[in-house]
Amino acid sequence: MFGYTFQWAQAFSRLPKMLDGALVTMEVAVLSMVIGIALAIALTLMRLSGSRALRGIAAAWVELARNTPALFQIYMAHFGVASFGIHFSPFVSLLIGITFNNAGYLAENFRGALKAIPDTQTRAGRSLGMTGMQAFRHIVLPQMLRISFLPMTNQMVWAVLMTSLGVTVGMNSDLYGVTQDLNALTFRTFELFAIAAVIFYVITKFITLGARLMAARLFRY
Amino acid sequence: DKLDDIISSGTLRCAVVLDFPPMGSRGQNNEPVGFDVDYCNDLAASLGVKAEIVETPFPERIPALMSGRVDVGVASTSDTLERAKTVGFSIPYFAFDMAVTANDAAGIKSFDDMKGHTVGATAGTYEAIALEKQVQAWGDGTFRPYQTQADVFLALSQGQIDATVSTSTVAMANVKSGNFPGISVVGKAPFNTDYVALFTNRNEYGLINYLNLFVSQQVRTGRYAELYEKWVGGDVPPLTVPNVYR
Amino acid sequence: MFDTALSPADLLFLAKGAGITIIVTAISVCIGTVLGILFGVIRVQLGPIVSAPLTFVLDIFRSVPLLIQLVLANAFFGMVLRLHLSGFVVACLVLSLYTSAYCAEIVRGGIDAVPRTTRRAARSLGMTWAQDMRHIVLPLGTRVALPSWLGLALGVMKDSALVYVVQVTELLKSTQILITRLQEPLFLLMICGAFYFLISFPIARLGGYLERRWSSD
Amino acid sequence: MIEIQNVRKSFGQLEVLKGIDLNVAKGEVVTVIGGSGSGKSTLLTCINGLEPIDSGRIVVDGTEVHAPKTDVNRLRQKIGIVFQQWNAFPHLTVLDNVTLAPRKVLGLGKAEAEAIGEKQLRHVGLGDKLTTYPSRLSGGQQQRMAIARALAMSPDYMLFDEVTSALDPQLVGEVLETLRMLADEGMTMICVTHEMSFARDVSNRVAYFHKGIMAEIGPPQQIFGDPQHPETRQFLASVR
Amino acid sequence: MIEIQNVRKSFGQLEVLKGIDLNVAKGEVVTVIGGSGSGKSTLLTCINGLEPIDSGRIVVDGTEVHAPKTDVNRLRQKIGIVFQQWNAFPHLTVLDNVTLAPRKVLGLGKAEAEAIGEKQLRHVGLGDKLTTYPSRLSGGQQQRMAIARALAMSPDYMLFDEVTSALDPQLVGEVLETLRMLADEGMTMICVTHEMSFARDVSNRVAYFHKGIMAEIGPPQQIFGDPQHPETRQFLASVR
Ligand SMILES: Nc1ncnc2c1ncn2[C@@H]1O[C@H](COP(=O)(O)OP(=O)(O)OP(=O)(O)O)[C@@H](O)[C@H]1O
Ligand SMILES: Nc1ncnc2c1ncn2[C@@H]1O[C@H](COP(=O)(O)OP(=O)(O)OP(=O)(O)O)[C@@H](O)[C@H]1O
Ligand SMILES: [Mg+2]
Ligand SMILES: [Mg+2]
Repeated sequence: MFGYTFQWAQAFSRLPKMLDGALVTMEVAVLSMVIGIALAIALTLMRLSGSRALRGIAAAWVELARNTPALFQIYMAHFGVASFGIHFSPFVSLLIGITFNNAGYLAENFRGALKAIPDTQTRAGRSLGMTGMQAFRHIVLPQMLRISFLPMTNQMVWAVLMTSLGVTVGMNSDLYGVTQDLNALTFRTFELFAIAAVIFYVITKFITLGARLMAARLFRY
Repeated sequence: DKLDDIISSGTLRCAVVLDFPPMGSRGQNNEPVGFDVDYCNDLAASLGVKAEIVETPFPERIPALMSGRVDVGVASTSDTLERAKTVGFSIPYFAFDMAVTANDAAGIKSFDDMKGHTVGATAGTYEAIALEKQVQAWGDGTFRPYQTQADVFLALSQGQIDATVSTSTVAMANVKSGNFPGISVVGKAPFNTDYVALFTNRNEYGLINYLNLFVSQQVRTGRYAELYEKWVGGDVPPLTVPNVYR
Repeated sequence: MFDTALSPADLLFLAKGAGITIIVTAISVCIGTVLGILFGVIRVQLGPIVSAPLTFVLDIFRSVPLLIQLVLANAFFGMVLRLHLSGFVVACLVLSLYTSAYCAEIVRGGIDAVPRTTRRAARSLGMTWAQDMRHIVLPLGTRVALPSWLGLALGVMKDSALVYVVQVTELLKSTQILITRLQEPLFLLMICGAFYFLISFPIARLGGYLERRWSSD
Repeated sequence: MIEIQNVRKSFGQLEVLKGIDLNVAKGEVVTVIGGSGSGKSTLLTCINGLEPIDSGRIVVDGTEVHAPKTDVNRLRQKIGIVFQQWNAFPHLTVLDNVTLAPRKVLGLGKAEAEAIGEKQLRHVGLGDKLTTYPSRLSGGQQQRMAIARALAMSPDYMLFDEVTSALDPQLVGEVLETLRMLADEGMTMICVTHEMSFARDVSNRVAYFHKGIMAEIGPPQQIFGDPQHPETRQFLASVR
Repeated sequence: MIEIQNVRKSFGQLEVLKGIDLNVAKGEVVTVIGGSGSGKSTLLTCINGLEPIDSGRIVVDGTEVHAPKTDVNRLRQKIGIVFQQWNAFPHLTVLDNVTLAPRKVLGLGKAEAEAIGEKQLRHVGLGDKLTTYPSRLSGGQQQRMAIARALAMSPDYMLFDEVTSALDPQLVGEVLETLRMLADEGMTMICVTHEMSFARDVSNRVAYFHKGIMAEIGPPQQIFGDPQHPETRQFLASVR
């Protein structure tokens, strides 16, 4: 029934290259999560702060990140800001785009998580002589991260999937970029992208599994 | 066969790349224009059918054909052997020389000056594949493939990349357009002439045969030279490869 | 900097792109929701073990980049099956299944949120399974599911930016086309972003509002 | 008439009903007492076909409940059941809670269903709560609403499963009063309860369940005055 | 010494403290009783500066709590407080709950902080729960942990806000025992409580709050034996 001859062997011979690409994909995803979480915490604090300006900046960030496509954000990070003479390499542009997106979504999650932590926790910390910052850092934050753990896992999966958008800003070392380059050489579109899909699937499964193991270790209470 | 199908359906659907001036681009009202567009219209006229231009980015040309979304590719496609394993090519209908275009600020004066710089080209094209190989051979500098020719020149004029290799026609057209201040064509790239061909399904011999004759007729009737003058200008490049048949 | 060559015709061109974005989204969300409800109900009804194959397939749609799904579907229908599908159809097809995979999860959550005992009470009154679903589970589950569903619809709207790979000229692609001609990337991108924001923000706010309202009772 | 013949039922390994035999005649009130986990609730849900059984048979007015060809939805219309947890439909008003099934299952018109619903709600003392939402009702009122909801289907039998045990003590009385009223009106009822005085005063027969077995059944005077089985004695001593 | 001088405090329209005067000397145990909403909790949170006051002053060991230049974090180190709701930090083990503040606020090393923490936990009878998480503790154990946590900062004063009222009756005793022990050791304490026998047995003075006013204060024998105010009499009658 197929009017197409599959040439899997030819596609499989490129597997090592694709696995190298998968490493770059992971690198971008992990970095974007680490920085994204840090930024999201900062955004959360800004949204709680007394300063109108800080609250406004944080709110604008969160709304922009959540209400425009990730592809748009990445494209903007590369071609948009270049209008100001600021140039980022494709890697950095992609990283900025995904991180911006991660931080926005996570900040919204953190806000929800904070609601679930009673005020009395902060009060208890403050009455032991902790500063507001200490109480946040040692008492609120760990609980917030626990409540947000599942959404963070999902975000991590999305970060991995979003790396595929790097090609639009000239990225060709990540898994999608490598696959596309190989496709240009050989035109074995179906086989190559099917292999890439499987690699992506395996990566996301590793992440969810890893997250589960990590949660079991981290959150024993 | 397909040739009959096209004639009886009354429409010829051509895959054309529309961010590849002067071969294909968009006019004032965002309508398709360019050498390839006219070429497709001529082909349709010769078949006595209506032409339909289907915009396809470079990486999507072959899938568009394979998926039956287009009948013929008139899309500046290099006729490599690797690709001929998948699709059927006509004889060349156009030939490109490769030119180096650089951002004036980068101080690049020739192909070899590109060594050590960040350079780019359109992903999936003949020149991109060749240039990436060259950058690897130099062992210095960075290569960036962009999704479209437009993104390459945008990046070049923004200074995100210092130079690009593209077909000389594209380079001239873009520099002349005035859309990209601060870039100029600085020389030729020492790549082989890039012969591009029409393509269709590998097993459609009747149609391929027709395409071959059509290309030949375009040259014989002077239409090829006419279109060349209209869209590119200057010396008309020969479409025959010296010292071999076809 | 905003001294622009953008003409009314170009704005119309962008608006047309936005229209395509909305149409692709609307079709995909409609079909995806119907399928999602179907898949979600099947999963709840059959239990985790029997429905494992379905769960696995749906999981794939959530674990592979949409870009790859689109490229693969395009290659599969076209190159392998040689079906003559337009890019628009492929885009809607893939996005519909993609939506249904997420929607099935939401539906499952909504059904699980209806207490078993309440459903038992309905069945004891002689209601059929379908009547129970229609009159008890649907209204109660919707309160739980609707905010997430709105979020999903918006997500699909944003993800539809990727259908450019199958030659559908939606909003972002239209912007890129104009950038090619006008060479004002920042300005055009800002207009594009504003379009997205205008579509998305009110609906996102509505979702937040519903969530707050319904979670309080 | 409800006829239960040698019914057995297991959940996985656990045998919950180990051969139950019980006939309940028209107009009779049978109270079921017994320790937690003895299978009382399970028996009730088997009677109206919410749970399948492993062997034996249950026949209601000549229809075998678990026969494959039986239309259980039809059958359930004549067997009302009220559970321990108030299972109000939270998205419907009190009146709509009561009229939903008559309209959708019996196919009554809105006006007709509402007339019936109002009558039943008045009957259980909720005539002034028609347009209220269940969340505004007390637990006792919710239970009475659940009873009215079941009655609105004009059932021939009513099954009650510890309808008072999730209630605050001061609300128990009003619900028991409603049950008593139903019994006086001649409704055929099986009541699982921990309220011994209710069992004594209202029922024609009391059945004592112990670990899936109906250890003893008889008139209340006998069961409470002269229990035959040592377990019955022990159980009665513990609840008193 | 804690000196409270004419303290007033409102939440919006509601005046919660209407001019309170109270001195608590070193080593004294003052019990505060009074109806719900009379301002007892508010007073305690004002003393350690968790709430601002509207007028008057509170001076602890010569430092005015609400003066702008006062380092409240410093001050709070010497005023321990334990609330009605167990505020265990759920993500930390019992020992970490207790050592967190010594390490982060006092800057002690891990070993030193743990030595102190262990000592205090042993003191309140939780020496065997060090590596447990609070969710595994009973309410009474959580309250004792909270006390140990406050004690680990070596406070000079301890404030207790109805530390037993959210506990099951059988757990109240163990917590009161701990308070009694602290009082015996000479800790200066203000205890808000509803446990009259504790107030009578342990405290040097008992203060009765009524609607934001300290209606009466005196030795327990006088307050319980011969209350001067009609409200005090009424309140004592109602709680007995
Ligand atoms: N759906 C179920 N799946 C598995 N086990 C069940 C299920 N329903 C009931 N059981 C078990 O069957 C046994 C009998 O339960 P049942 O509810 O009939 O007891 P009961 O006599 O009503 O007790 P109680 O007085 O506590 O309501 C119990 O051990 C219970 O755990
Ligand atoms: N943060 C706050 N905002 C507004 N009102 C408050 C706040 N905290 C307390 N109140 C109000 O102040 C009044 C006194 O409260 P407080 O907690 O001091 O009373 P209490 O004597 O401790 O009562 P209880 O015995 O119930 O604990 C109450 O009416 C209470 O509602
Ligand atoms: Mg039961
Ligand atoms: Mg209080």
